[in-house]
Formats: sequence, structure tokens, C-alpha cells
Amino acid sequence: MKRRLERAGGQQLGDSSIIKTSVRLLVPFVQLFGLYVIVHGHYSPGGGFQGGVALGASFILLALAYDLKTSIRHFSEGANALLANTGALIYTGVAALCAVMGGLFLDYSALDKLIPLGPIEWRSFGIFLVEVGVGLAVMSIMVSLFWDISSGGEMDEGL
Amino acid sequence: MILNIVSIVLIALGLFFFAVGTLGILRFPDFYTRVQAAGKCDSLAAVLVLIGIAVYNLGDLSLAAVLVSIKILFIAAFVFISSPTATHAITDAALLIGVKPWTKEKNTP
Amino acid sequence: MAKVVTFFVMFAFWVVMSGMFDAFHLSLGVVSCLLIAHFSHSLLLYGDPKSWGRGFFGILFYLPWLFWEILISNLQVTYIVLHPRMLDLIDPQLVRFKTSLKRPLSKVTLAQSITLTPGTVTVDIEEDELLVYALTASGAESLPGSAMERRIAAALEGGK
Amino acid sequence: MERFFLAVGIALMLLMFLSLYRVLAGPTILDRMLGGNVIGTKTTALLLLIGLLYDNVGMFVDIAIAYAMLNFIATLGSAKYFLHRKSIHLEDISKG
Repeated sequence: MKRRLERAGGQQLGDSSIIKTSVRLLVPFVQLFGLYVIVHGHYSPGGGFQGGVALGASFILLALAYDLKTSIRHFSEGANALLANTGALIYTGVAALCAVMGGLFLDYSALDKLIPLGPIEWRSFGIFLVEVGVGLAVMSIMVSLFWDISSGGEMDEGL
Repeated sequence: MILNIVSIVLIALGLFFFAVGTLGILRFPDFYTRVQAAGKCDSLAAVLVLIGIAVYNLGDLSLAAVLVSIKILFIAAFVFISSPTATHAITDAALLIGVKPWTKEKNTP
Repeated sequence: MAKVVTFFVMFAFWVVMSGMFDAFHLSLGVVSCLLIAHFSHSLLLYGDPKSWGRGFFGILFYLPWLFWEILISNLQVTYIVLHPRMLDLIDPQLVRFKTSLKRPLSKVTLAQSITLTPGTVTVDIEEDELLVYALTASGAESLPGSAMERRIAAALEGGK
Repeated sequence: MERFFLAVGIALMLLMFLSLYRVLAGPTILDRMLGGNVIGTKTTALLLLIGLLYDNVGMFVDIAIAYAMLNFIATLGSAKYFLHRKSIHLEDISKG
């Protein structure tokens, strides 16, 4: 009981090995589910945003079960910023490329002039590209929001 | 036909345990005893209902239906792992915050 | 080794999830599984490779028994919940007892099984001591050295 | 068979309303979380039943997985949050 009270002083739920083991078993499946939702965005409910939220949630789960440092070790701040910008770049890049190739903004069929696949295929493939971009950006923004809010911007202990 | 009967039995049993769990969290005297009713009856009930739905879904035997049934079993497995973890997290938090447990001696005159 | 096993587990999961077998989606699946195998291989599997297979199959054989046990004790809780004078039947108490299990995974399995069995909740694990909140006195007495612990020992630690 | 699923769905809805009493009445914040968790578990089953009624289970399975996952994360997160902010007075919230 004494050690329990000491733990209560430190206010750490993350010490519990039950939560740690369960979460470490679940996290890879949650990540794969997030990727699945992003990739199958045009056949099933979901898409870039929802898949990005699921991916971000997996890192939030890691941060909740262990602590902020572990989650940062698995997914560093640099990679986070890089992915956020890459996602935004893919989205605007594809959209602007459409405009440059002579179509409207986000008019994917214009990309047919670049690599001839046929306008219909390009519409499907363009949506896929844009959703990957949105998913990456949403994931990084979710994770960095959680990091910032839970630690007051200091990135030390976290919630 | 047999599949339908099996799934009806499973879903009805699950519904019964859902009802027991809900009645439990309404009737029990304190937080810790409510956790007993809520966490357990609910996870068993959810697993039973999910397996019932998966069995019913096998009615037309195609590849897609089988895959969907396996997915439903994944949800059941997820509930089986996550529900006790959540219960444990809440109970641990309650004990550390200092919610007083209800005991027999204190409440019987 | 861990990466390869993670990749195949994840790819099986992907095929079931996706349900589409054209080259485009399968190749996307391979890419996704490679990403996860690279980033999260240390999460799913750890320890020595020999124990993974036995852990998986041990748990697979342990589950039906656990399910039956959960059903039985659920009926007991059902009886308590539906009893008109419920407060006479319950006698909540905190119990702590030592377990003989060694591996962390089997300790956690024991804790989760105790939590899943109605009437008892594992509150904490410290080293080899479990702190359990039991709903009835009989539930608390039956905990140390129960059949559950022996079965987990046989499933996950056997032969050591 | 459709009628049976509809009846089960309606029964689940009624049980969710009963659980809502625990969310509203407290008395501690943890009781409310427990009520929310219970409602979430029922919702997972209800989503699949709705899928069966609409004859489109494959679509609703994904939503149900996401819902079960978010329910778990929400419970874990709020448990940790209220552990961290112990200064929240447990009884005050219900008394207003």
C-alpha cells in the first residue's frame, strides 16, 4: 500500500504494467487500421481525415499508456514536422499541378497530359494522392496538438 | 436456418447481459461495485452480440461475407482486450484519487 | 526477426481488412505493413523469438476455458444484481495475494482474466503481488492459487 | 429476422437511456465516465445491428471498429486526466 501512495504522490497512471502491455499489443493494429482507412477512402466511409485521426490516436494511446517521452522516441518531433509539411505539400502540390497543367484547381483529369493514364483513372488516383496528403497532415497536427496541450508546451512529462 | 437460430440465441443472451449490466450500474451502492457490473457484464454481452451478428452474416457464404465476419470477430477481440484495461484504469484512478469504498460494516447499523 | 514476424501478422490483418485483391491495393498493403513493421516492431513482439509462438497458441487454447468461466461467474453476478435484497449478498473487500507467475505477459494475462471474471477487479500489479477488489467474500477467498493461475502457467510458462 | 434486429436495436437504445441516468446523476466524476464507457460499448453493437438492417455490414464494421477504439482511448485519457488533476473536488460537481 505504501508504494501505491507514493505513486499517488507522483500522479502516474502510466506505471501500470497492465495498461502498458495491452496498449503495446493494440497500437500496431490501430496504426494499420488508420492506414487502411486512408487508402480505402474512396470505397468505404472515411478517407484522409478519419484515417489521419486513427493514426494520430495510436501515438496518443502510446503517450497515455507510457509517457510523452516514449511517444516522442517512437515518433520524433522532427519527423512530425516533416510529415505535417509533406502532407500539406502533397495536397497543394497535386492541386496546383492540376491548375498548371491547364485544368481547374483540384481538377485531376488535367494531369492526364503529364502521364497519360486516362482522365477517369487520374480522377481516382488523384483523390487517392490528395487523401494521403490530408491523412499525413492530420496525423501530425493531432499528435503535436496533444503533445503541446498535455504538457503545457514543454514536451516533458505530459498528462 | 440453423445459423439464424444460433445467432438469435446469442444476440438474445447478449441483450440479457446488457440489461443486467445496466441494472447493475443503476442499483449498486458505490463506484467500485458498479464497475463490477458495468465492465464485465457489458464486455461479455458485447462479445456475444458481435459473435451472433458474425454468425448471421455467414448466411450467404461468399468471400466478402466471410471477411466481414472475421472483421466482426476482430472487434470482439478488441473489446476483450480493451474493456478490462479501461476498467482497470478507472478503478486504479478512483483508488488513487481517494473515492471511499462502500463496506458492509460501516453501512449496517 | 521481430520485423519479419510483425510484417506477416500485419499483412494477414491487412488482407482480411481490405478484402480487395487487385495489385494496386495489395501493393499499398505491402507498403503500409513495411512502414508499421519498421516503426512498431518493438511494440507487438518482444523477448526471445521462441516464446512468441507458444504464447500465441497457449492463449488460443486458454481462451475457451476462460470464456466458459466468464459465463459462469456472470450468472452469479446476475443473481446478485437481480436479488431484491442485494446489499445483504455483497461484501466488498480489497485483497492482495502473491502470484507464482514469472513472465510479465502471463502476469498481465492473469490480471486481465481476473478483471474479465465478474466479481473481481485487478486494481494493481506490484512485482508479484496483485491487488484485487472482490465483490463477495467467497470470490476473494478463491483467488490465491486458483485454477486460472495454474492454467495460465501451463499455457504460457510450461516447460520452464 | 429484420424485425428481430429492429427490436434488439430499440431495446439497446432504451438501455442506453437508462445508462444515461448514471452519467447525469453522478455522484462522482468517475461514475459519469463509467456510464459513458458503457454507452460506448452498446453503441458498437448497435452500429453493427444498424448495418444489418441497412444490408450493408461491410461499411458499418469500419465505423464500429473506429468507435470501439475511440471509446477505449477516451476512457483511458479521461482516467489519466482526472488522476492528474486531483484538485477537482469529487462531490462538488454533482451538488452544483
